[in-house]
Amino acid sequence: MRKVVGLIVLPVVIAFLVSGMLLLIHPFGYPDASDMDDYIIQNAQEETGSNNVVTSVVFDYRGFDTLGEATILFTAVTGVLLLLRTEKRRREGS
Amino acid sequence: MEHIPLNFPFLAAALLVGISLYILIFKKNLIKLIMGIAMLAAGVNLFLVSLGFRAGGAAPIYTNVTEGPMVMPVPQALTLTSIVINVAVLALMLTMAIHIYRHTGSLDSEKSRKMKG
Amino acid sequence: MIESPSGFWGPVVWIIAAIVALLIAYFIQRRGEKAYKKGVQSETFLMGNPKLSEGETHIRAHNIYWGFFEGLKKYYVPTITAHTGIINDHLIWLIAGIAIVMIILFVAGGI
Amino acid sequence: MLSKIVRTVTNEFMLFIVVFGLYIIAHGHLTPGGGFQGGAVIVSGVVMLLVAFNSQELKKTLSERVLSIMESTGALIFIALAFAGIGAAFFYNFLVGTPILGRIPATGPNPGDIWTGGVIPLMNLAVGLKVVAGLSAVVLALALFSSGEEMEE
Amino acid sequence: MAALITHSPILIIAIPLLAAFLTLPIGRAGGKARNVLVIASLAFVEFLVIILARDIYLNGIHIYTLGATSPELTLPGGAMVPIRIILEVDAMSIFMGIIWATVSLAAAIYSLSHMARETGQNRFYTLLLLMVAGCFGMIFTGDLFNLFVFLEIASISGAALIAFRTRFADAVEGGFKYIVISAVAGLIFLFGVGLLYAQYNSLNIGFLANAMQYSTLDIIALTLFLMSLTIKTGMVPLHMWYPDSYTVAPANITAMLVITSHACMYAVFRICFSLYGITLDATTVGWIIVIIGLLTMFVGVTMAVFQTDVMRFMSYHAISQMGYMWMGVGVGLAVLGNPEALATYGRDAISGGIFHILNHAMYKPLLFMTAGALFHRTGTRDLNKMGGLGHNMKFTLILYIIGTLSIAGIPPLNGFASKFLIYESVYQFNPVLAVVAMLVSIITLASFTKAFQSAFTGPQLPEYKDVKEVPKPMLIGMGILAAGIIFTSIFPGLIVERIVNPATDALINQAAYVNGIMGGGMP
Repeated sequence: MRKVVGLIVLPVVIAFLVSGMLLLIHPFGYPDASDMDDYIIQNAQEETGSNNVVTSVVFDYRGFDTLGEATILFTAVTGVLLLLRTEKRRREGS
Repeated sequence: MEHIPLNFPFLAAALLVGISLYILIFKKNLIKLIMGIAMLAAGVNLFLVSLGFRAGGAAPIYTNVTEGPMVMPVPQALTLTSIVINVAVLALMLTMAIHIYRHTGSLDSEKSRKMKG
Repeated sequence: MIESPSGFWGPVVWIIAAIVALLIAYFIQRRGEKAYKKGVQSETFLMGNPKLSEGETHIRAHNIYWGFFEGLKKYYVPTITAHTGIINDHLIWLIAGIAIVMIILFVAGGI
Repeated sequence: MLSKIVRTVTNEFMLFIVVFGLYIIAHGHLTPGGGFQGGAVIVSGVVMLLVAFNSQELKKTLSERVLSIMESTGALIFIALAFAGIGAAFFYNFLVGTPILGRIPATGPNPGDIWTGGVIPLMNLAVGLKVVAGLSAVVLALALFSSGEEMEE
Repeated sequence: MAALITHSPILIIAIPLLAAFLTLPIGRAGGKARNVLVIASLAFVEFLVIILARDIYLNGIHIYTLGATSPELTLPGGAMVPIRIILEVDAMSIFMGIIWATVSLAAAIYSLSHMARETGQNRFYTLLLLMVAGCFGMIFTGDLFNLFVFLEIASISGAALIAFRTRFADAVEGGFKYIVISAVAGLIFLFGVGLLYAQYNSLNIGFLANAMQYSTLDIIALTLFLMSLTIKTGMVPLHMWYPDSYTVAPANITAMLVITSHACMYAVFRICFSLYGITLDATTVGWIIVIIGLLTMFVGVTMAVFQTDVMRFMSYHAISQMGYMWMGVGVGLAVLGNPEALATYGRDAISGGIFHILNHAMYKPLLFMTAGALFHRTGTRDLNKMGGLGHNMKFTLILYIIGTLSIAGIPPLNGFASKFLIYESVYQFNPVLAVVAMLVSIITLASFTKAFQSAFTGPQLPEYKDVKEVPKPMLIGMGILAAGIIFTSIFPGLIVERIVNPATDALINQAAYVNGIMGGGMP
């Protein structure tokens, strides 16, 4: 059952993705629109004082994403340490 | 049609996604499943980062760069974020897989499940 | 008070109506049998068999709506079978959903 | 625990790895790199230590409690820097144009100046601290747990 | 005060984050200090949400540009594109925000004693606060990639919390299922974001809505968005992981996870109405949502009837209730292109669906919490093993009855008010839908009667002779939600008029949402 459904469904999704990637999207290296990125490339040095435009995007223009990203790392570390804790109750219970 | 040969990075991203979907459906080992998710992440990241490429562009860093077009910086930032997110997710998934193995003695998604219905 | 295309809903109105209805029911109930004796009617009577202990008279959850389940077996058996609880199957449904919705949207969009 | 040669070489290499990682963190606003990348480089050194020595040995110097507090500190510095700009808006780069780290480089290609970028270098350091502490804690915890070692609450 | 209102969108997200980072260091000092910190920060967030809500209902959409020289400056000089991340809080967002602030406060108070016997509490509260922040971020953001980031924060913290009781094998299994589904859904969502970025070079919802062409790539992206977000809300047939995960989590976390799935539902609405809006093939998408909503309702409730695990039983009911919201909003979406039908019944249908979110967000966490109270005292989730608990747990019994009557749509409780709106408006769209919805409501009542009968009534069982009422903080947590239910029941008109209808209008009025971003160039 799983194999049959999977083999019917998977080609459909892959066909959509591949055709989209080959025929519909802009040619590789020639983006359709680049207003936001052009603005950032031109103004990043002036506005943030950073030579590395990617860093200025990461920490200034989209700094909130980076805060979220750092939070995710924090979440995962907390989660891992939480799950790997020793549960004292387990031994008392059994 | 003339731009088909140029789109290989996108095609590669789509194929990576496709392969990882195959893994997610057919591989029952939980570690393989986690590897499938890592691969899906790789596909998506490849797609994102190749969106920003401009033909002949240099890296968007002004330190000692030669004059000329620069590739788009935002997709690179997005990819960086996405990579870190995936590291976090993978760490948590592996932890849970270890626990599942401790409890059930199996990493098979069919044998290790307790709940159904 | 909520207005809707064909009526309205006001909880205060409803509560007043419910109180009136309860009062009417109470008056009807008061006109009933005067010689009611407490205790005898509510005793368990099991055809003369010995009375069960307290824990045994409690109907457990699994037995409730057993007939409903039995009657709809044709619906329930395949539905429960579909809930395998295997993570791969959950992901198959997702990918199948993507495929189906994509096809529907493309057909409807006329592309 | 691996052989003495491996341990010695690891110890020696650790210094270089840490220095390289710190360089990548500190120059995040001038050259490719940043807090995450540099942090990952340093964590690779920690993983190397973990392979060369074993997890119990490493636990004596790097306890999870310390790592956990280091990570919280990094996160707090980061969010405090973001909060500090709230006079204009959250995440406002309030140090640009001020004497501290606030120099503005010449527009266009230039050799690079370390005292630029406003809060960006500081954020890089905070994130670097956080990544080092966080990922080391994860790696260490997984290693300890797999070897059946008790973990502190 | 004015500055507080201006900055409140970001403070609502950042204060739980700050508190989460502080929880571990402070928790080392002592449990009391940590509990005070958690409750105080959540109470402060609740306060901020309320003042922000008041401002939004008076002055309209609230924009916050992160890192700009002024929060209202969405388009910096010379640019026609929003460069920075923008938080856009309109009536719909703040509607979800009010729900989330209240429920998370109630859940945190509840967990003070529900979790008192567990180890690892510092990290538990850290993750709880992170989940609060993540969900607020999802609700308030006006940026697609930011939405993805916060979706992941909510997912990861949620997964770790589901697996909190690692001593049970099924808890870890539930957490694993949740994180796998979330990770795959998140990555698929990100692929869709990439497709939109490729065409329009922006990530801002308002800007994208303005530029939207509904090209073929946009359709693919829409599908990816829809499916990746609906799997997280537990829409049939993508619901199968949902009961597995929600059953095993601690009850207070399940209560919060319900709202997390509502936040994903909010994201779907945001994408359908605000991002695609007028360009969307609304009839097709609306009908897809309606039909899946119908399935969700029916399959959810029929699967719930025979469950004997009390949390699992309620999880299936949560799925089933989601169907009502999908159906209400789906009907509204299906007639979005038809102003006449929209005015006669479409708007009411959306209002009903959104009102049902509010009601469901109060009674379902309440019911999950009463199930948690049963687990707290009996140590089992199995209804077969329970009985006669009503003798000793009178307050829990009363709260359970309030929740049950509300979920079953018995007048005069609030569940009826929203279902009434949905039935009436959906009936005009297609009578069959309303009939099925009523049938589902009846089965809901029947199955909750079963749980009531087997857990609370009957003779006092010998093994539960010494069961006591749950501690006060748990009762307070549940009481907050019960009070909300009773308030909404008595004043449904007020709630619909003041809170729900503005949210509905904010969804329908795409132009106002776009204008919030694109009109904010020169302050």
